[in-house]
Amino acid sequence: MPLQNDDAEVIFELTFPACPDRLKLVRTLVLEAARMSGLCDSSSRDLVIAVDEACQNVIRHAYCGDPEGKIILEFARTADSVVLKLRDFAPLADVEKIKPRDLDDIRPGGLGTHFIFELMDEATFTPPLEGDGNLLKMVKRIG
Amino acid sequence: MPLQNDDAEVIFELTFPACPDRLKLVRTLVLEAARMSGLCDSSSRDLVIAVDEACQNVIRHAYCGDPEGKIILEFARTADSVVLKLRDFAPLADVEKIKPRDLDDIRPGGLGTHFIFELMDEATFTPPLEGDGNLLKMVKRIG
Amino acid sequence: MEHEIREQGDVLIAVLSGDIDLEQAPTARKVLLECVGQGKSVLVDLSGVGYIDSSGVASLVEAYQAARKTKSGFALVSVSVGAMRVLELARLNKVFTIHDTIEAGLEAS
Amino acid sequence: MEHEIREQGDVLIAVLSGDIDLEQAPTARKVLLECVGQGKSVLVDLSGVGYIDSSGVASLVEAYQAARKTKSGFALVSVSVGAMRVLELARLNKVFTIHDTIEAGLEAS
Ligand SMILES: Nc1ncnc2c1ncn2[C@@H]1O[C@H](COP(=O)(O)OP(=O)(O)O)[C@@H](O)[C@H]1O
Ligand SMILES: Nc1ncnc2c1ncn2[C@@H]1O[C@H](COP(=O)(O)OP(=O)(O)O)[C@@H](O)[C@H]1O
Repeated sequence: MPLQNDDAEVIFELTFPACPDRLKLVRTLVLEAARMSGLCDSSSRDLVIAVDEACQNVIRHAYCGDPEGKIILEFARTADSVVLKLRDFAPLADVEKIKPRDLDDIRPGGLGTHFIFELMDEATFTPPLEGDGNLLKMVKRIG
Repeated sequence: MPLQNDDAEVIFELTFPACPDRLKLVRTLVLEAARMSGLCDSSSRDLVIAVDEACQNVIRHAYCGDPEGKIILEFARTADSVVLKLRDFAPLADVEKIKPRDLDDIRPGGLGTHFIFELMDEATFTPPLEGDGNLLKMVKRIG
Repeated sequence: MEHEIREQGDVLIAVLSGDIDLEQAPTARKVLLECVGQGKSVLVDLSGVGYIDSSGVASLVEAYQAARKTKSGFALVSVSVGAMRVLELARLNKVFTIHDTIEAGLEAS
Repeated sequence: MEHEIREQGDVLIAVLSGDIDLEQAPTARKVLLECVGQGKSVLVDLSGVGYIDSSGVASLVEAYQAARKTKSGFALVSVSVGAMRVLELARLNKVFTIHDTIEAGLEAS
């Protein structure tokens, strides 16, 4: 298995369709991988929240609910962090528009990106290095 | 996401390196997917055993312990069964040699393939349709 | 997610359990809005909720706002550690009325 | 997998817990062979073993055979449901001596 870059070791790569019922699978897998990567229990659970929200946004916004959409989640570990890459093949997103609502403006929705930015040490949306679609890179430091 | 064939729906596809420490991840994911596919609890656990043994054999025999080996597990569901495909990219295996020891000849080892054949309704080793490597197709009926 | 509605005098207790995620949030939303629609005070028991995500939180917010419109009571009780983490992240722990136990919730209703 | 060795009179109790899989079987093998190597009767407590696969079973078989060679006692106790399923599949439930409880194991040792 090729190393991701630097000294990153790929733990797994999961491909799944953009269906809400797959999120439970993703959460279960990410929780286990986070623990085996050395994240403490609460950080592992926080990582799960961020990944769930990121997948949810791909399902709802990138693919607009189309369950034919394909999502790839890569989970890698470096010496001091876990690095997750979430890839979709939807039209290029307008990164400027990816932001949470004002938290004081209480209404349903608008929280997912806030959770992601709050829980991850790094979260960057970019077009993928090759091919179409979007890539969200999320980093959480260990310890 | 393309349908596998007939009416099979792909639940997930997991790619991981041939390392023993990934088996726990695989078991966790397969157990959850089995349950969501409608397998009862004991069948789900039996499926986990078969998949674990199959992965283990790829790690130990197909890749001879080389952790650079790549394994792909596809988990699909049809109306009445789950269909798992385990793919490796190792040299073509001699299918004739893939068989358990005589169960009465008590010694360490030689049980994995017995578990697989006993626990699955169907288990067939074939070269993959395209590319090199080996493909083990396992079917477990639901209900 | 599973749900169960109990009636205790003038109060409806909606016991949600399991995961309230993108798949299950529509059910949670429907259950909660139906409870609020009856005009009684509603207590939402979250003790058995292992996981709730932003879409689950959205269904709570919607029910909360519907209850405010009709000036009926709406509170969360026995919020699990996992659910509380998410409510805190959303800074909704200060917005919702939250009781530690059903008894405390009933007393305040 | 975790392990703990307890000494009770002439008997060693090896308590294994967690998953005994391809990753952990070498540790289980080492622990069990060291116990058997001391020449005492060995009881292997499998109550906390959630999962054991063929490589874990192989380490049990190896320790069992080592014990037979030196004619010392070797038995499994409190085998979890999951572990028993695998032993039955391997038809080793009739080969190993298996006791329901540690007490029964100690009595027979
Ligand atoms: N993966 C994505 N692709 C495209 N747009 C996105 C994506 N994620 C978020 N967005 C945009 O950012 C907004 C805020 O997202 P979020 O904070 O998760 O709240 P919500 O999804 O409830 O609107 C969304 O309404 C959407 O316009
Ligand atoms: N995926 C595989 N690729 C190549 N050979 C295999 C594979 N799986 C099993 N075998 C062969 O079948 C034999 C029996 O396998 P198994 O019953 O799992 O017991 P063990 O792995 O302990 O030998 C192995 O020793 C090996 O020669």
